[in-house]
Amino acid sequence: MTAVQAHEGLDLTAIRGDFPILSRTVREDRPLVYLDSGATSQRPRQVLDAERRFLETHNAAVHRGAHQLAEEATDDYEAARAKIAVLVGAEPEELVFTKNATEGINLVAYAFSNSSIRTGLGPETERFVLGPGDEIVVTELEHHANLVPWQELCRRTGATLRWYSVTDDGRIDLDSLELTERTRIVAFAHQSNVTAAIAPVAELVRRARAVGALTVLDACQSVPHMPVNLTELGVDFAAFSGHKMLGPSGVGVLYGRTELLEAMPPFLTGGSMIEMVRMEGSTYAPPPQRFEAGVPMTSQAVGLGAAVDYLSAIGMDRVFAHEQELARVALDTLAEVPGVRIVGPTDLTDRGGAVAFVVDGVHAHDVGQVLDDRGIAVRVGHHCAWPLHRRFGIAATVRASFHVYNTADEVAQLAEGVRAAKEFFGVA
Amino acid sequence: MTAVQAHEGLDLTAIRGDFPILSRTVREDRPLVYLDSGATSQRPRQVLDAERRFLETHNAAVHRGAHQLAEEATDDYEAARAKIAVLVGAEPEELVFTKNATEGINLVAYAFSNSSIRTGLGPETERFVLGPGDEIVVTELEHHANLVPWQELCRRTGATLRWYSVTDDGRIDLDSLELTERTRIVAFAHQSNVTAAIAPVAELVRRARAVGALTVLDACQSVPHMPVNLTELGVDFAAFSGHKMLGPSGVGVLYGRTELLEAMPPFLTGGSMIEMVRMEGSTYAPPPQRFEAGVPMTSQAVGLGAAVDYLSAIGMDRVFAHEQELARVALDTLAEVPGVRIVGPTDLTDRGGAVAFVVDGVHAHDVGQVLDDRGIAVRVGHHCAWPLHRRFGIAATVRASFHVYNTADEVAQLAEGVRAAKEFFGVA
Amino acid sequence: MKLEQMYQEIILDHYRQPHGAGLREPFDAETHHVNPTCGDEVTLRVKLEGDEVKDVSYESLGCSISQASTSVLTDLVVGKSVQEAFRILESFQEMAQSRGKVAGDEDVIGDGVAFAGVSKYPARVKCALLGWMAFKDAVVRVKEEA
Amino acid sequence: MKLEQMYQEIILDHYRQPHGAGLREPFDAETHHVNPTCGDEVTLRVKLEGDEVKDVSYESLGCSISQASTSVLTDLVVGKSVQEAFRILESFQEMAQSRGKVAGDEDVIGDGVAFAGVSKYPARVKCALLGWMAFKDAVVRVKEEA
Ligand SMILES: Cc1ncc(COP(=O)(O)O)c(C=O)c1O
Ligand SMILES: Cc1ncc(COP(=O)(O)O)c(C=O)c1O
Repeated sequence: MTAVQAHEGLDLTAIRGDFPILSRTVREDRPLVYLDSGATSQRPRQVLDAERRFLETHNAAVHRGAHQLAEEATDDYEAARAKIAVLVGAEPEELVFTKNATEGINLVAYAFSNSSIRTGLGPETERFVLGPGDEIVVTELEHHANLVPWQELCRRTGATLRWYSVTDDGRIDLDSLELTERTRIVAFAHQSNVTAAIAPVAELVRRARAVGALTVLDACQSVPHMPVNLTELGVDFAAFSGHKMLGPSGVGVLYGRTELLEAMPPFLTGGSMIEMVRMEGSTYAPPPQRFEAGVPMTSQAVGLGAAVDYLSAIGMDRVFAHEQELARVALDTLAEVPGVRIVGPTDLTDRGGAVAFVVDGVHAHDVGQVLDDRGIAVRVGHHCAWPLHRRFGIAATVRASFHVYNTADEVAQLAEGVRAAKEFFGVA
Repeated sequence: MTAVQAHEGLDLTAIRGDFPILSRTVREDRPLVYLDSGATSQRPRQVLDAERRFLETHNAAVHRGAHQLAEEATDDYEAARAKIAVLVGAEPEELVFTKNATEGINLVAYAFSNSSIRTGLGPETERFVLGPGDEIVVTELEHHANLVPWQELCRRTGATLRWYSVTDDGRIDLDSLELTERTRIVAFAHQSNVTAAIAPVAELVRRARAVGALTVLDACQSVPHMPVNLTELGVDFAAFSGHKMLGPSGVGVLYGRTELLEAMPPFLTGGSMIEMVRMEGSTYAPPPQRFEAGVPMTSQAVGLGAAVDYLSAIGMDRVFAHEQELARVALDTLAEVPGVRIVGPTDLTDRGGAVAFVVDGVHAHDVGQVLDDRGIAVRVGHHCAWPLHRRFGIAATVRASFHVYNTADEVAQLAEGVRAAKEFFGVA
Repeated sequence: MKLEQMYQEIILDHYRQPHGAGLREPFDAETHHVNPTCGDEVTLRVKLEGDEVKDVSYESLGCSISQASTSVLTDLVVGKSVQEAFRILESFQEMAQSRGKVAGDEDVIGDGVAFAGVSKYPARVKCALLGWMAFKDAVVRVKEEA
Repeated sequence: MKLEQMYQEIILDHYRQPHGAGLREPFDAETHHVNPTCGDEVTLRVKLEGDEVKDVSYESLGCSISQASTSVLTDLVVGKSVQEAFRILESFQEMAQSRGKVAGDEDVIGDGVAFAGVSKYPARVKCALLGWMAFKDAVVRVKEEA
């Protein structure tokens, strides 16, 4: 499969050869330098092939049919779940396939609001009831996907949203908030998609448990980039997306501890999630099926399984080391450009591989345009973390983010591009 | 692209050549006879290629990035929406991409329950408020996807579920229910996934409008199989899935009249659906973006666009004619097998191409097993329409369902297989 | 042709002439299980006497596999201790879920070994287990109530 | 290199020295528009006198394109009738959304033609229109209140 070197570094020639898109050019013959994997990653041939093979030989509706194709498709779909479970240190039945991480977080939020309307529900759902006086805690650095669903949950239940604020180097400020006995949920990003700061998960879980709150981990920027064992972390829920981890779009995963998933009422309802349906009312299947209504993203789950194989063959510890090295190059080279300010930690302690920055006198959009003109794809804007940007008094940053296929040389081009942008806009 | 014959029939050799899976064998060298397209259809090379081409050249996060790939990906994604809009006679902005039809129907149901909790909502959402005394009307032949979400909506709001019952030949019995001034929603399948009866949409819409109720059309079994113009039908909402129309899994479409989508509060919340986010609260983008939270099923939308191209090149009227012809063959040949009873209309008037039946003395599961042993893939069970089966006093039926790639010869094998099943189980 | 491997004669015999069918009094617990994919149902009653399974009676709506396996169940567990019955159940379940890998021990599960072929068809495993799970559930309920 | 096509000298001039910047009194309506993808914002005030656009004043936080285009806006619409201003707006918008297909009529949109290159970059079109949409919205509000 993936060729990796015997010793430390990755065999980037072999890896890059697996990603067809990386050999294209943009903007009149510039080789593509793709530094936007934090938004979405690219896919290796192995993932594309696995999906195609599935579609050309086994495709059928899963968990429904009794013919051979249906058996094979169901086996492949469940095998993918099992592979992902191994990657994140969970049991397969603790993983629900969703369309993306956003759906996963919303699923948890709706479990609470659906439970808060008591008609027709069993006592096992009582632990999810929220009302005025209850508190949901997030942080100021959250992606909108781990903020807006909680705002809306508060609207629907009367609970209050509170948040940890952010330190000057872009970390969660643990001193900024005390949880209370009324804190019911603590939701936070494992790694910020802007500052790349890695959260002190153990401490946050400890505090949440001390007051009996449930934890929701936004693992969108951790599972794709570092070894993660959800059981060891001790969180109650976690969500991540396939498209950020070399897998297909249209598939994500929600992790929930079995005991919780078993107690939760359904979210999306329809086929395949039922136990018994009458016109007068229905009962529901056990998890994870209870939360997978309708024909699911079958080939996409299979593709995600192949992405897990690909990453595992490299080793998540080596993926992390590689990205930290790229972050180091980015931080070092950008440090030499006057007027560049990093938003986030400038050393590598508890830090992943995305680097966000502003350039004095040149707006992020304009920096991005100059980089794009040189073939370098970065993201500019608030990266769906608007409150974090407000916290730093800025509208937009430039963010470079990486994956296994990026080289130190590509990253070094970033600083050159920033210099060119400054020159172009006459900011010496 | 697709080769079709100059005159009436489809060029099945050319069409079948487009579907790689159809040339495989099952159960020790039996050629695959795939008669389960009602559950999920197979995909032509053109769709697989379109998706792969997108992933190998343009893949990026849509509606977020400012670099060239992001522009191209956004263009492809929106071009797919525009193609689908042409197919179903709608405006692009009236179409929301969902993961499947089930999500689409749930989205509408949650728009009502979210509106029914009034805190923090504008007056435009008032038309979606439901409470005790209000009625939601469905039919007894609905797929669980168009039944359970309404049961749950009733649970959440206190509204009452009522339903049209079903005639002996498997059609909606229009005389079985009178709508009232309290009827707020009328939800029904365009074509039953079991009986294949086509609903009298115009009459149902007329009655709903007369009492001021909104209509929700489950178009899962119509859009893939016949010409459908949603604007002409006059329904308020409609939902269908990509995987049943030669497109990818993991993508579906919700249609909603602009005026309604504009007034609806969000369902899933997170990135890309916001206008402005502060810790204290957020405002939302106009539709369809408001309902597409998170990174969407990008390549799948592109694949669905290619499926629309494929179907349009054949012509939906010819697709329908072909499937009706296959239904005729199935009905004629099964009629000659003693003890076979069709569940659904036995003539072709207002009827699509699925044929469900029971065999006296042999359980559907056992019939299916014998068919599977001969390479014929059908679906057995209640096909997610359990109340319909109860209505006929049966637990399970055998269902054969078709698409453009099926031949009359394949369909004729069905009756032979049923004879073999009767013989095997000693039911002469 | 694999069909005969799956539908062994013993299965067809039990299917045509199910043992112990019908719902009988007296009973200690009644359960109702369904197979959500195909709608098959079984209503099953258990009568214990001390630790002995005194009677298992049932009414079922289902395919040959589910009917025959419930019939085999009654043959195997009636007259046995609860402990012994559960040992048989575990053995049968292990075989049924083994994807054809476990042949089943005839000394323990008797006619149950005929279902080894079924275990190769994952969609039918639930059929084979329908009555057994209803039985397990019923016994658990009796014990819980005691 | 396409960069110079997009960032024409005129644009950079307006960006470095925006015309009409700052929020002024008196005004009839104030609007606040944001670009949801990048967080850019503009607060814009309109003062009408009869049917004449008497003043447009604004405060904006944004990239060179959005700043320059708002600056060009004030040059073009202040002193014009509302009808004329809207005709200019439509013409500018048509060009901006044309994906490089409409060059823009210099007689109508003056310095606005410099933004023809921007129209080839769909992600930047919203930047070019930010101030214009805020202006449109503000005028509509004045009219509605009247
Ligand atoms: C009539 C009907 N409605 C709804 C659905 C649900 O579609 P999906 O499972 O793709 O959401 C189906 C197919 O399963 C169907 O046939
Ligand atoms: C930290 C974080 N959380 C949540 C998300 C949302 O993921 P998705 O859009 O795939 O649902 C993202 C990425 O967009 C992210 O970076």
